[in-house]
Amino acid sequence: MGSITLMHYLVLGALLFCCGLLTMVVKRNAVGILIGVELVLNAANVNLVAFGRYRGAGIDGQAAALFVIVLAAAEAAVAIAIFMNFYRHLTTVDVDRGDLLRG
Amino acid sequence: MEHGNLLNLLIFLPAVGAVLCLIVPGTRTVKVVATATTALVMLLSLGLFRHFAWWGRGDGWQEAVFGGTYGERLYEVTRLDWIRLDGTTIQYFVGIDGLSFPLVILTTLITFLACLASWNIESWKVGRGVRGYFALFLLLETGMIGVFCALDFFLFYVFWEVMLLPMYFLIGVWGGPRREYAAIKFFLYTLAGSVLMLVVLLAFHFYSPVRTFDLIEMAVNDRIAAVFNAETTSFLGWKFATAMFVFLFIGFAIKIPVFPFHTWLPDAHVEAPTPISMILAGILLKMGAYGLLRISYPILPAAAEHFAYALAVLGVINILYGALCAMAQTDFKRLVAYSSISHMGYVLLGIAIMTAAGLQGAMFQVIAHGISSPMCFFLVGVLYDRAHHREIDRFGGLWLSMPVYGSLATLGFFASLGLPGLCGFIGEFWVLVATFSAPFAWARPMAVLAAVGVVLTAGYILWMLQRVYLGPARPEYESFPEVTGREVFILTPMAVLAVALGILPQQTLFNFMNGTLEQICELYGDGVSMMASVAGMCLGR
Amino acid sequence: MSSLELMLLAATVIPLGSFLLLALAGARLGKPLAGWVATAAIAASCVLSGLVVVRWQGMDAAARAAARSAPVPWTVLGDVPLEVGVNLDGLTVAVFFMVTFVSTWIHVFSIGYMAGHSDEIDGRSKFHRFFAFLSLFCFSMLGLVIADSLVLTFVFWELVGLCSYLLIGFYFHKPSASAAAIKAFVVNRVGDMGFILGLGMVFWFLGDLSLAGAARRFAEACGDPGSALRQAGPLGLDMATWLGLLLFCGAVGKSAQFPLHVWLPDAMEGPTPVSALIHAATMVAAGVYLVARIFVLLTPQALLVVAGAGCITLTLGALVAVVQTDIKKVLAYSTISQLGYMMLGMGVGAWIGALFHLLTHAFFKALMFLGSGQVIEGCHHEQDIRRMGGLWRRMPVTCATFLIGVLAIAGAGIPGTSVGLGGFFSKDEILAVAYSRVYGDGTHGARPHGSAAPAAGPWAMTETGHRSALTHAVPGVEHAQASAPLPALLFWVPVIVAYITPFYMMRCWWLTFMGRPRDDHVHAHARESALMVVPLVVLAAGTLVCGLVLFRPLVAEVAPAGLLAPTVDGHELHEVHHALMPIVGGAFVVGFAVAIALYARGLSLAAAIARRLRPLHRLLEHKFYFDELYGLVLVGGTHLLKGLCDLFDRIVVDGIVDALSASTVRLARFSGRDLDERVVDGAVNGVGRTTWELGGAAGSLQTGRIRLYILLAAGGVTAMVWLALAAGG
Amino acid sequence: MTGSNRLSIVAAVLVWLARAGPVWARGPRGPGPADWIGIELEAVMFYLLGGLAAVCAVGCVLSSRVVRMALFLFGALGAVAGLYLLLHANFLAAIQLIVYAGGTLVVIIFGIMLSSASAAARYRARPAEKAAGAAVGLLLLAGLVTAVGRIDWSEGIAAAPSAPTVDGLGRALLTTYLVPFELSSVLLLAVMIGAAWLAGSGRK
Repeated sequence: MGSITLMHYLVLGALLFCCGLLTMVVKRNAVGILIGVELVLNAANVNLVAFGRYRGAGIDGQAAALFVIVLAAAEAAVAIAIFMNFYRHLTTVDVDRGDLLRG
Repeated sequence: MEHGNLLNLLIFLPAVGAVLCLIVPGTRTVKVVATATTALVMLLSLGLFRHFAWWGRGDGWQEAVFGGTYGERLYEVTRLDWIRLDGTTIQYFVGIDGLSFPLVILTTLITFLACLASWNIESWKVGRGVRGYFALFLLLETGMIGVFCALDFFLFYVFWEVMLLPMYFLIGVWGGPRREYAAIKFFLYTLAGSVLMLVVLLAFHFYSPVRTFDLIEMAVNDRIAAVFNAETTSFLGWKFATAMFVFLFIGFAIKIPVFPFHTWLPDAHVEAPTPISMILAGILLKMGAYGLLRISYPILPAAAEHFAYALAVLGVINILYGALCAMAQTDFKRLVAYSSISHMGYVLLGIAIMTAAGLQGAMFQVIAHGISSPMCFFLVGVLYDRAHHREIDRFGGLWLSMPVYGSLATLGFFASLGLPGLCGFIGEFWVLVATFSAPFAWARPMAVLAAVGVVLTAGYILWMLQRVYLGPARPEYESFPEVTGREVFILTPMAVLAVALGILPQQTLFNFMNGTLEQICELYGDGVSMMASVAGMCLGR
Repeated sequence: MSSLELMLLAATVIPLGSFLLLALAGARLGKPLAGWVATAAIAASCVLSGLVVVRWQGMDAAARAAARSAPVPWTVLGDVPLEVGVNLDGLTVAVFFMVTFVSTWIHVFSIGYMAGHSDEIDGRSKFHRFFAFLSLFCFSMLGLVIADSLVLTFVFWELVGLCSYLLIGFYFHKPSASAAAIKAFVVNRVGDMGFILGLGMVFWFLGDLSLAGAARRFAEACGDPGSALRQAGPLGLDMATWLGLLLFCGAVGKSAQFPLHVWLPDAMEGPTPVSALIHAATMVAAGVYLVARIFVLLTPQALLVVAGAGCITLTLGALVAVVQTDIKKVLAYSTISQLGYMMLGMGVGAWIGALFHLLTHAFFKALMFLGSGQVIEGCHHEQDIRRMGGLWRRMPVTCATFLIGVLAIAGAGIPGTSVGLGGFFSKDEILAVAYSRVYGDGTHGARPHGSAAPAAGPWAMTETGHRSALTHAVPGVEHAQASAPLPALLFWVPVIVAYITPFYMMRCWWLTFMGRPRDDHVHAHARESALMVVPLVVLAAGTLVCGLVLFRPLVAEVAPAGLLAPTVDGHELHEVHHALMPIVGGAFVVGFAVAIALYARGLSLAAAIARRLRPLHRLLEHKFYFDELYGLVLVGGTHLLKGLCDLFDRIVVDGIVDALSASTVRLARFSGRDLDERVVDGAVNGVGRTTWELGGAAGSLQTGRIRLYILLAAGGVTAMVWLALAAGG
Repeated sequence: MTGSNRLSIVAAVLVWLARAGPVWARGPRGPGPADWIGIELEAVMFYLLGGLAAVCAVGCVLSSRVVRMALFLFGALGAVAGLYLLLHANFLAAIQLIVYAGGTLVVIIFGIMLSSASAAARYRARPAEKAAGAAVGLLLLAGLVTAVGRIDWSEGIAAAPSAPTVDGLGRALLTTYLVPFELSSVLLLAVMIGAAWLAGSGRK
């Protein structure tokens, strides 16, 4: 166990990111997709804060992360509202059924 | 050149209204907002009269309207630097003169009436949003007023495109069964014209010794004229002026529309909802003629003279071909659409012969058709709202069951037919007489052929009237409700104007625009001197 | 404006007010009242114009000239100002009075007639609509009479046509009525097409569209040998002739001259008072009135054409009238024939005679049409004279007044004296002038017009000016023609027709009123209506006295002076009239006698003759097959053309667009080289189709599934990451 | 629901840590066992928390029931909050827990419960999709890790420790980031209204 460097955090961020992405791709449940998005955002946050810590950006990284959290919360609220609507219209949470926009 | 902000208000107020339409709650509120916006714009546009009418100018009226040379008497001018390119500046340059003033008034009026005509949008059974419709509708008005006010070529082009897109959606989303086909056809035709116009826009800019997009300056600057009209200036192997004129002409011909480029119009009209047809026929078609008179003819007079014959031939073809096609239609709206093609032929013919009388006739026809054709389309729409079909042969005897409607329809269609005392007459008559006396040897046969159109027009309109309004009453239409107050309210201004224009052409129109038209005629230079010599020879002086 | 002009103007505008009132509130006024409003309006006009006539008679030439004021500007055509004003002269005054007077009584008649005829449609009363149209017609007609510029004339000319259209098609629930209305309007439009082109020529060559100005410039231009008007035009006629001929086209349409006469008989589909007012008395005379107004713009060749058209028309009309059995059709064809006489009169230079005939004809033809209306109304819409007969018992007043009309049209009078009815003077005057033009010494052309020639007014041109203009302008052939005798046919054909006219009129009268009733049903119900009898009596009285007493001097004084064709007047009239007496004086007696002999014993004798002359009879019965010919060639041709245009539009124009697009797509798949060529060719829809198809291909990716989108985006990012890594070494 | 218990314990620990501040960051920093221990502890904590986050994230991917996914997410979020503590961002850590665990996650749970009829239903992606997703995800991960690995990150190691960041963050939000801060408040308002309208608009 050497000392922890920025790289560790970045790798962890990448892992979280990929997991979030995969969650979005393989889940047919709308909530699953939302969860994936949250994961992706968290991955980004980890990177932001880590960069702030290790690259002397000081408080900026944290501030950015803070905004991301705020946006994520907002996004979650809207997404759940959309999801409720979706469910009400199609009585399912299967996003594959929501293909009205197909070309 | 008098500065003012009224035009900016007219151009952007509808855009503000469009945004409002998107955010206010309730469909009824949306309608109220849209109607109030168009009404406000119309009332504001009446303020433009103070520059042109004798009561606004007092003693200076004569000079204000008829004096000066082209581009000297501009009103409500706003001139701001917009985009800086190297060597030149694209300007936000708007203003009106006698050429655009009647068209702006026409635009605001017809838009207002069309907006009122949209109030029954729920009954169109298209199942699409009210909000988007009115927002696009107001955006369209911004584009249209902008086109008529813009004096910078680039700005003109921008507004031209701004107008195109809402129209595409209004036809394509709120239209009839074949709306996608019609909308795509409209869009591609017009886009093709736009592309050619863009080529001209760039060519003008790069060939001009003075880097400018200013339409007035391009017309009056001798250095520019010398380069543009020189034999040696060539564009991809063609003579520059010739190539530019042809490109521009195709762009505008699509809009007018001129014979080989006309097939989008019937389709677009048939599929478009009634108010959009009103705007399409009443205003959009006029942009082609306006563009010719604002851009092609002042800037490229020599090429215009070179092509006068071709244009006149196309005009005559339009007149006869449109009339004959109209006669063959069984769809009421298609018939009116083809009659528009026929009537716009007079406009093209009047412009092509390059005389003051011809221009007067053409512009009068533009405005007169801008009043009579929306009226006709609305009359068709009134019928369609009740019968839900437009087959001419399935109607009959409607004057019996709907006497008020029948009377208004008779008035409208006779105005379109060109009955003296109504607006359609002056334009046709002026163009025919002017063509007959034009300084070209081929003008006489053209006039004779065009005069045949007078008979054909009477033929198809009366035949249509007979099949739809006259004849024995049919039981299925017995119960048709008479026109409603709203419909009468929409028809009345057009009916009154149709009569007023026919009886007092000078006071209602010629007083405002003849000055500018004469200035444009002066720009023709060679053409005018030739005409003077021929006329002098004819009169034995 | 002088008070006289104001009075005429007011008299013109009053019916317009009545029209507006009836159009807006007619339904509320109700049945008899709406009619009385219109009648009151036209009666007021009549009173006003009567006052004008009285005052006019009391003025001397200088006062008359002073009463005419300058026109006011209306608008500008090019740089030619168009002005409007009242064309105040004797002709205007006379025709104006005639129109208002006849109209007033026809209005009165209509109230009675339409009471039973306007409610047929659907239970909705169109009574007020009828009178609204009638008022509009009066306005237009009066406007046409007082118009002092060619453009204004044309405006009212068309409005009159519109009213005619509306009134012919009044019973528009009947397909035949609306078809007749269209026919009338379109045929008139054909003539108007020429009229418009004529106006174009006036604008081009003369640069002045007022009647007076055009006449002045015409004289000037003809005086200039280098003038463009003197250039040869198509068909070997010079431009000046073409100018006149094109203007004359309008008159051909409106006055139902050959070859545009086909609309008038069909126009009888309208209510009978309309036939009386519009299609007999006033509107159809407008063509003759126009020719009178543009007389100074007509060259000798043009006048020859006018005379020829008139001659053909009068023959045609009379011949067809002989075999007609519909009482209104007989009258219609007799109208055509009489209009032919007027045109002939104009053509041979009997300017006064023609207008005189116009005025007298208006009275007696209106009278006869109203009489026929009375008969039709009384006999329950029976119009076939073969089913009438013996009606004099039931309708004595109608019978008597109708007879007066018949006598007048036949030109009855006591030869050798000045005792006679309208046609006796007017028709014979036309024949007299024709005679003198054919067999005269040719000096008439140079003869000054005599005492009646006025020095004032727009029509006054110095005699030398005009004559020198012609001699200079028309050297050689034309000058010779101007004074050369006219073809003898132009005299003999009308003379022969003058024998036919009394025949068919007497035939009509006899079959209707005399003999034994041939249809008991019709006869039993026949009755006269009091309201409708009054106008008959008044118009009969007018026919008896007014023609000669009032109108001829009024007209005569404005006759264009120094015409190349002589105008026989005053003293000279009697001379030639007497000379012609052996030829035409007894025509009416002969015609009447033959008709009575033929029809005294009913229809059998005539039927026998008709069987014997079957081909001729059929030819006449089918009106020389004009309708069939026009229907086949013109209407059919237009329909064919229209169909071709439509097919062209659908198949060729749209087809090219669509085909280009289709082939673009096909070739685009096929080969890039072809694609290039086609795109350069530039098919609008081709581009569109290609775009569409590309979009369609891309659209298959557009599954609407959000997960797939995410996967694709992620895949794209992955690819980019690896690309960046590869690029970075 | 063992997962949830475990996670809640971790969360409690983290909250305590956040309140107390990182132990290894207290006091003057100098060479000595404490530093070593601190560094060691940091590494231990990182691997612990990072591993937890990674495990939870992978659990999110693999679990097929949405309720479990939500709990895994909760775990991941908590672990990330711990990482924030490691990174001296204690305020952020608290916010992470409060906003996510207290807000977002509750919202998600509500969403799951409101669509309860089908919440239990398992919609399985097709194997091909899974394979494609896995391929893309792994490739991307590999790419990212390779990219990260290319660079020597050791240079700027461990910037000077700072005081608890709440103060600085607050100042920054009201000075440097004032505009975004205000904008985000507007955004939140709009989202509040919009979400309420969206959620309600389906009911007529």
